[in-house]
Amino acid sequence: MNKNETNKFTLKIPSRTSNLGIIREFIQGIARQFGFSDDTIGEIQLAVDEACSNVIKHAYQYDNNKKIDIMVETNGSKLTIIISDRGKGFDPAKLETPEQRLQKHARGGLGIALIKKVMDEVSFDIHPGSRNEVRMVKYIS
Amino acid sequence: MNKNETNKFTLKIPSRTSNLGIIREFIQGIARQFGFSDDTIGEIQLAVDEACSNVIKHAYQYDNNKKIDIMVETNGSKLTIIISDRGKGFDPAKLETPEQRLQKHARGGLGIALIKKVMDEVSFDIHPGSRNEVRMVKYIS
Amino acid sequence: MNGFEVVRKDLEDVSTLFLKGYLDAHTYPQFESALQKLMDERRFKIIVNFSDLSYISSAGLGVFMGFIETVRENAGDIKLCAMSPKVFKVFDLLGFPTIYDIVNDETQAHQKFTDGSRTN
Amino acid sequence: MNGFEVVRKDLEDVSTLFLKGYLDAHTYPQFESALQKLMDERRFKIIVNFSDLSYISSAGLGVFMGFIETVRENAGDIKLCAMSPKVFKVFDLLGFPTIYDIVNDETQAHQKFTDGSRTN
Ligand SMILES: Nc1ncnc2c1ncn2[C@@H]1O[C@H](COP(=O)(O)OP(=O)(O)O)[C@@H](O)[C@H]1O
Ligand SMILES: Nc1ncnc2c1ncn2[C@@H]1O[C@H](COP(=O)(O)OP(=O)(O)O)[C@@H](O)[C@H]1O
Repeated sequence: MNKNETNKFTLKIPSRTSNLGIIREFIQGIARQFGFSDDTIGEIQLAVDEACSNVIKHAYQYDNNKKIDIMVETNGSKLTIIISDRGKGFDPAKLETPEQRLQKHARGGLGIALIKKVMDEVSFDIHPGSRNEVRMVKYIS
Repeated sequence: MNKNETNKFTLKIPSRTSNLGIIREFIQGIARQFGFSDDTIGEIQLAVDEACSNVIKHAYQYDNNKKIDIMVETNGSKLTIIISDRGKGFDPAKLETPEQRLQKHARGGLGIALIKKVMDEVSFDIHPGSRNEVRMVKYIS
Repeated sequence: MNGFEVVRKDLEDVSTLFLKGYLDAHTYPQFESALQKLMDERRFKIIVNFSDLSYISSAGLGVFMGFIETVRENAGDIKLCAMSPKVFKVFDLLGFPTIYDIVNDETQAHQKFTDGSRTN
Repeated sequence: MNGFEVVRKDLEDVSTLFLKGYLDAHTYPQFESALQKLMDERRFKIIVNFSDLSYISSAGLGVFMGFIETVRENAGDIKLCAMSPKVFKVFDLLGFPTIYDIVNDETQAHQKFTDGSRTN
């Protein structure tokens, strides 16, 4: 694969936790082909798993008939992933830190923190009801 | 995964031979989750690889900017895969048998024969220039 | 492939849960119910052995957060052991090592209960 | 992961090509050029060792079909050996065993050249 050529994949997949394994394998195939190390592939899989788990749980509240949209693009030294839903959205600025969650022994609330820790860039584009996106980037050295 | 629930995936992927490995991994994830044995997963991967190789080579003549559409659906005891392109199409009734090709020592011409041997059902829906589909089905026992 | 299994073994008042496979938003309820069963039986000295766990996401981490208070209020603890570097990293990224004892193997985990020590 | 490699070893007038990885529509040109090089050097006694080949599609099979005539016209042959059951199945489904010698290991492949025998 010529690294300087854009290679763009789009996957539409039913919003079900039983599909998380399939999503992780799909991401692994692309990330490996692009040349990431096994460690980094694991991080990217985790970030995508977390974002998709959020769509399944929060955006679509376990409604199996909804679809998750996953876009993966490799280009130059950069892997970009956009995961989007048409759910109610949320305010990413209002999340607690993992330290706050842990000290409270509160359940959950760690997914987005993990995504931010393992990816090089993370941003949100929230349009409740129409299109909510989490965009994440990982650079290859 | 509840086997009686339809689980339908669509993937759009650039028409490049370097993506065949990613396609095989994607198919593997779904087929394994559905419960096929490793042997059968290998057969399904092969059939999909052959159909996608044909799109890349014959439908799009190695034009990297084109996309292959892959639809995978699991439902009950059945995995259905449809691979489609918008190329020039062909007449599936006019293909030589692998025996004819082999006796002639002709290069190639074995892909569709392989697909037919490993899948339980194979059909074509050819509309040159607009949409050419190969549809293949594998049943799980 | 992306399956998950929990196997339990009791030794005196310590229960060990062996996790195997992939612990994610799909499989965490299995782990949760194994822990809930221990709560119901009032067994609060718990070791979780990760040696066969290939993958964990935050849904798996959340399970620990859901039980640790009850466990500790009952003079018990959850000791974590035998994590692969990949699994440890996820715990580490979120600061779990300051809250939980994470040790190399099961013997060390048992020792922690015998000594009655806790890192934090 | 889905990479491919060919390594060549010559022993007297027999050349062995070791295939490794995934032989498909992306990687077959590498195998083709290894065979073309043998043609250029007029080395027509060829063994292909599949022991490290994980995958083959019809693009890989086509390479054999493209060279076998030239090879045999020059009193040579291509002997195939050490295929995994998965790889053998692909050859078998298309009837290759009636046209090609496919044997268990390299020793048997060399033997075929020494004996001067051919199955078909
Ligand atoms: N796709 C989404 N749609 C709606 N809300 C979301 C989405 N993703 C995250 N959220 C909100 O952000 C919060 C934090 O998410 P996260 O850090 O992954 O933890 P958790 O999912 O365990 O609550 C969620 O509780 C939810 O309110
Ligand atoms: N998607 C397609 N678009 C156009 N022609 C196709 C397509 N798939 C197959 N064909 C035609 O069918 C023939 C036989 O295909 P196949 O059995 O896979 O062998 P090969 O690709 O090696 O020629 C091809 O040579 C081509 O002419």
